[in-house]
Amino acid sequence: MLRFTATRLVRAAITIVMVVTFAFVVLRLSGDPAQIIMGADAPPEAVDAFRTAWGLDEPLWVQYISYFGAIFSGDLGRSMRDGREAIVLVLERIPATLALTVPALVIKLALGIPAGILAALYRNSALDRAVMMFAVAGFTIPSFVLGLLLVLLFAVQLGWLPSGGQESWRHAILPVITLGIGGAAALARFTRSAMLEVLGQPYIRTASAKGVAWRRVVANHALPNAAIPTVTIIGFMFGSLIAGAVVVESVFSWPGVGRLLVTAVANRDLAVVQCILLLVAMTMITANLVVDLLYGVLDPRLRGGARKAEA
Amino acid sequence: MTAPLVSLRDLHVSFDGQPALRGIDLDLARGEALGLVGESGCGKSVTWLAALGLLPGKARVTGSVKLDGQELLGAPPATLERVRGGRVAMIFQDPASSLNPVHRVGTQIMEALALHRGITGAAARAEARRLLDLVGIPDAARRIDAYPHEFSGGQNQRAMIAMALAGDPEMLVADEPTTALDVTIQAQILELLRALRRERNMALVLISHDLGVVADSCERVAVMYAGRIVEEAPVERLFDGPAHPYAQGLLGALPPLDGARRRLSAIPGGVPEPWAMPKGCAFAPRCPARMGACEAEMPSDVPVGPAHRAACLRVAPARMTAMQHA
Amino acid sequence: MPEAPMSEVALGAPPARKRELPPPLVMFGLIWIGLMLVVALAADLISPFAYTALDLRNRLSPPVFMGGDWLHPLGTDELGRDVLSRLIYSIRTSLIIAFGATIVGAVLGTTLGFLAAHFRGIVENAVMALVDFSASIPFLILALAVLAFFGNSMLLFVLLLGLHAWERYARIARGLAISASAQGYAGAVRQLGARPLRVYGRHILPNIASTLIVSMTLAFPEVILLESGLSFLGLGVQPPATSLGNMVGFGREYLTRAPWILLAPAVVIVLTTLSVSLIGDWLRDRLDPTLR
Amino acid sequence: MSALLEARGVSRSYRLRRGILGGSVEVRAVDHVSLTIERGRTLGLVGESGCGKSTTGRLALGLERPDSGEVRFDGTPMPSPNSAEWRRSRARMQMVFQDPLGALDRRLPIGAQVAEPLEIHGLDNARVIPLLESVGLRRDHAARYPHELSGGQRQRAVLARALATDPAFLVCDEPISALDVSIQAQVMNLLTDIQAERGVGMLFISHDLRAVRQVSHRVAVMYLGRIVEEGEPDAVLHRPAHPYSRALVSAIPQPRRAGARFAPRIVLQGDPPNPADRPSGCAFHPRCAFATDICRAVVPELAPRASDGRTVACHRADDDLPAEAWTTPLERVA
Repeated sequence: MLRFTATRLVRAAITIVMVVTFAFVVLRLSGDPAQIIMGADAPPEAVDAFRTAWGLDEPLWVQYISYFGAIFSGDLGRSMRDGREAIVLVLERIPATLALTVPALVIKLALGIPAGILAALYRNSALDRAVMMFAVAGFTIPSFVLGLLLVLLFAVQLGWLPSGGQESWRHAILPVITLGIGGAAALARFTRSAMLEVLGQPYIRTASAKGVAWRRVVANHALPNAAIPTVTIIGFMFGSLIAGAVVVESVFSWPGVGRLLVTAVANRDLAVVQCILLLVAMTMITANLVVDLLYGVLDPRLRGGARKAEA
Repeated sequence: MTAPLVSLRDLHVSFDGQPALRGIDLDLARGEALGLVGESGCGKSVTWLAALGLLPGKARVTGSVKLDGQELLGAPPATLERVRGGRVAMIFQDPASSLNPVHRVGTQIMEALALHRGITGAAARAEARRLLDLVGIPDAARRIDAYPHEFSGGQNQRAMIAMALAGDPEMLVADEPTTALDVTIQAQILELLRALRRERNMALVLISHDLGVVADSCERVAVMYAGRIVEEAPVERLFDGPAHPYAQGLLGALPPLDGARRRLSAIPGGVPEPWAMPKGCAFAPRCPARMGACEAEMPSDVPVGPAHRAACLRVAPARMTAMQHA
Repeated sequence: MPEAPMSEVALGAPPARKRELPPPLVMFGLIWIGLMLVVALAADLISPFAYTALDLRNRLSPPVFMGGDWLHPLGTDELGRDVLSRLIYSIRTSLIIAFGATIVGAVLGTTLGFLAAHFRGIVENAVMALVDFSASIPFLILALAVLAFFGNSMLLFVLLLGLHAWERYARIARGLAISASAQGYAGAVRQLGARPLRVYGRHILPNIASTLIVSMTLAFPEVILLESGLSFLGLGVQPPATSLGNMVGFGREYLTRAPWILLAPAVVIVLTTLSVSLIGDWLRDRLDPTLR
Repeated sequence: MSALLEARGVSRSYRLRRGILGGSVEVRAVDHVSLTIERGRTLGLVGESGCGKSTTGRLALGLERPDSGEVRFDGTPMPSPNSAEWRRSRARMQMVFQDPLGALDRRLPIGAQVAEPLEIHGLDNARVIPLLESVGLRRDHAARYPHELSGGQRQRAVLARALATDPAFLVCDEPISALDVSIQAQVMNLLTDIQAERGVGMLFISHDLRAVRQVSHRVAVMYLGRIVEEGEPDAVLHRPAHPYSRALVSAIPQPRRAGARFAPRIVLQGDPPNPADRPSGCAFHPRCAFATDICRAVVPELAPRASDGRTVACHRADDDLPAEAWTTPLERVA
């Protein structure tokens, strides 16, 4: 288990380095960072001063090293819009985003997993077809269309709920539903196929052959195995808690990280974009790491360390 | 003759309208070892999966399967669950994937103990350990907590056997139990099955494509071809005087271990596909002794000698006269 | 010398899979996609107006089924531009981008996958590290970052969307090529003395083509959704060019007064992605049951 | 005249990595193997899974390079894999695989695949039909696809492709183990026919001693990467010299006829050890009933033994070893 954990940690670290390198390369490729960060109409002396101050006149590898240093000390630059620290700007927005994504995640899990399991168990039944239709619809209707349709129905036509903004919990209902439905559909589809795969395995037949009742075969033999691949997609959903609502936040004018990102991209506010990119990547890498470790718990084959039987 | 432990009558199975079994009649006495031989797709595994109700839902099964006089086909699930693992246990070809990878080997054995013998807790653990020890797992006390992937192929098959023994069954169906294993490991497993059977007076059905394996461990053999039993005989009789041309062909195709090397008498062609089943004898197209009548109707079983029957139009009369002279 | 003549019972073909029509939903999908392709190809011919043409007297006029007239069957937008004409050109733009990006992704991924499979070692590790990297950032965020750093152009946009799902093709191509070389037909051909180009071009590629095509049909709707999502956010296709997501994004301002501006492209997006996924699922079941 | 194929002291190791951090373990797949294959003759190579017999086959064919030792084909050293010279040399040596369906391209008709080696080596591809007929396929099979043929027919097609360039050497890696019994006999007969007709030298790799006896002129037994015994098939089968060969022969399942007395069956204890963790001295010693201190310490060399000149790698080759010394799990069960 120790070696397994260590291997996963190293892999995560390598990916983090790659993400940071990516940000560095893209930032350098996209033009003169001093010019970009200072703005196009900054006086040349100021740009030069900035360059010296930030070490941009040093050789590239020195810059690369110091870039790492800066990032790991939390210095992610300042927003060119209002000059505040990018990291602070981003952190401020996180609670608002979580207020949408966490309840949505609950909906996804509570709806998607049981639906997928039941569809697999009652394969080709009316229930299965209904779940699959729901899954296909959830996949093919983009969130902005779904969101706008919900607005049209519940806000414009019926007038039950507000169409946007963040004043009360009622404002969160439509965006949470929009996010939850799509994810639940994807999860249902995935759970169903994982379950079908497991139900076709020889050990399921073995369990039946030793007289285990079907309900118990499902609960005790099929579900623990089907959980293993399903954890991946759930992990991805956790990893998307911060950045999974970009489009929906825009649809509902919800002041979260996603909307900040969209505005920053539109304004080419690079420090903010870079900050969000790194933050999201870290979250996702952490989630992947947790998934990997969970694999180790769920799947004894991955724990390693155990030796093959000796003669 | 006492009533058989299991008797199959006119067992038919089809998948999506294509026949897999085309009328199987077979009896098994208590404590008897029966070998079921045939090439892939002949229905030898399907027979027993069907008998225990383990085929997927799309399979259509008709006929009769009686265990001690009790009909199993169409029996309620609760009845079948008591029979499976309790009276009839089954082990499979690929031991590594037949054990659940996320549960410890001991736990999987204890599950069967709880179901069929009502033993739980520490007693179950002790019994599981005893069973693992019995099937020859070294250091059973420690290995009881191992996972299947920590066992070798041979050890996994031993664990499967221990699990099968947990319900103290009257009969064990072993479906190609050694096919995935190496020769020396195969010898170990066959030896173990033989010893266990002797000790417990347990009936054994050994399904195999390998005549040698069956000959080695069984008293009686049934040879299957294209969903039917074409010949059934005591082992020595089959090896000394196979009646059906297919059985003759199979024996002739087996390279000898001693004596002069001879050209093998290979059976030409291949097994007919389920969708292109000949109208008459399924073996007729490959048969060196076929005649017109073979292609017209399906031959029925003809007694060839004591406990020896074959489904062939050609050989029956000749063998019978030979018998009378003998 | 050989054995007695081979069996006269020819194996024959398996019961000829009845040449049945695809199920009705898939038929619908095929017809819809066919229609979309015709519309995209013949946009210049069938479009009643130029998509930028203003008709200031008929601003926000409703479509016929909401009381409008036949001059603008699907109504007009806030500048009096004909929604039908804009829809037709949007379909063209969105399809070009989606096709272009899907092909870019498939070619890139397959090539990298083959390189990894052929050279193994460092090349393979590098490719797999890139795959890991792709999996660690949600693609939408990555795309947004790139657009922020590099600005936007049509070519960049297509290439960028092409990066979506490249790792899927890379994984498939690498995995199948390795297994074909280790035990299977590719290894057999290699030891006949064939050069790599022959092994990959004549044997491996045709063999994995169906798997790749299925993956492409499954990725295609995702690309459409990404394109329309980014355009909806105003970060994809830039005016005066128009795309489906773009129309939804601009139409959103008139959600209460003129919902038709938004509904027409939304319906097209949903039906198109739906059709391609139905076709993709169907193809997968028929061609390659190994994919999930 | 030199032998057709000669391998001298060939070894091949793989590095097995244990994760990114874990060190790598060296697995000796083939350890100091020497073998000779004469023109028109067959050497049978027997052993259990993981004993290195397939790797030996790949080394003999030049598909892999040995870490040490040398393989000579027709007196000249084997060119290094994937070089132009290596590709040219493929015309003279070919391989037959275990799984014929996997070895054929399912998207090309049989005829095109049999023609492929001819195209690669710039030969006349009018030979395709006679080739098919020479392996017992019909002319019209050329237009069929692999999935339209039966298992036996597919293996015939693989053989036709292998024979297309008229090679002098054929490696058959478990060519019958995936086939049904009745088909196995067809393929074995075909192999002997081909050899009689074309004088091909063969390396026949199998775990099945019966099959090896049927087709081979000599047989070598492998255990954990080393050849432990070599000789005439009947000599090895009827009077195996190495304890492992004895166990292997004894494990062949066969009818126990009333009257006939067979030597008591030897049932080996335990599993073959992991190649990554090979025992010291003679690799077989943990499972051997006759192991002594020297067996645990010193690797026995393959050499002719004093009594009858049989080639065997065992410290106790010249001792009289009673079969009763083997214990079986039976005694533990009883």
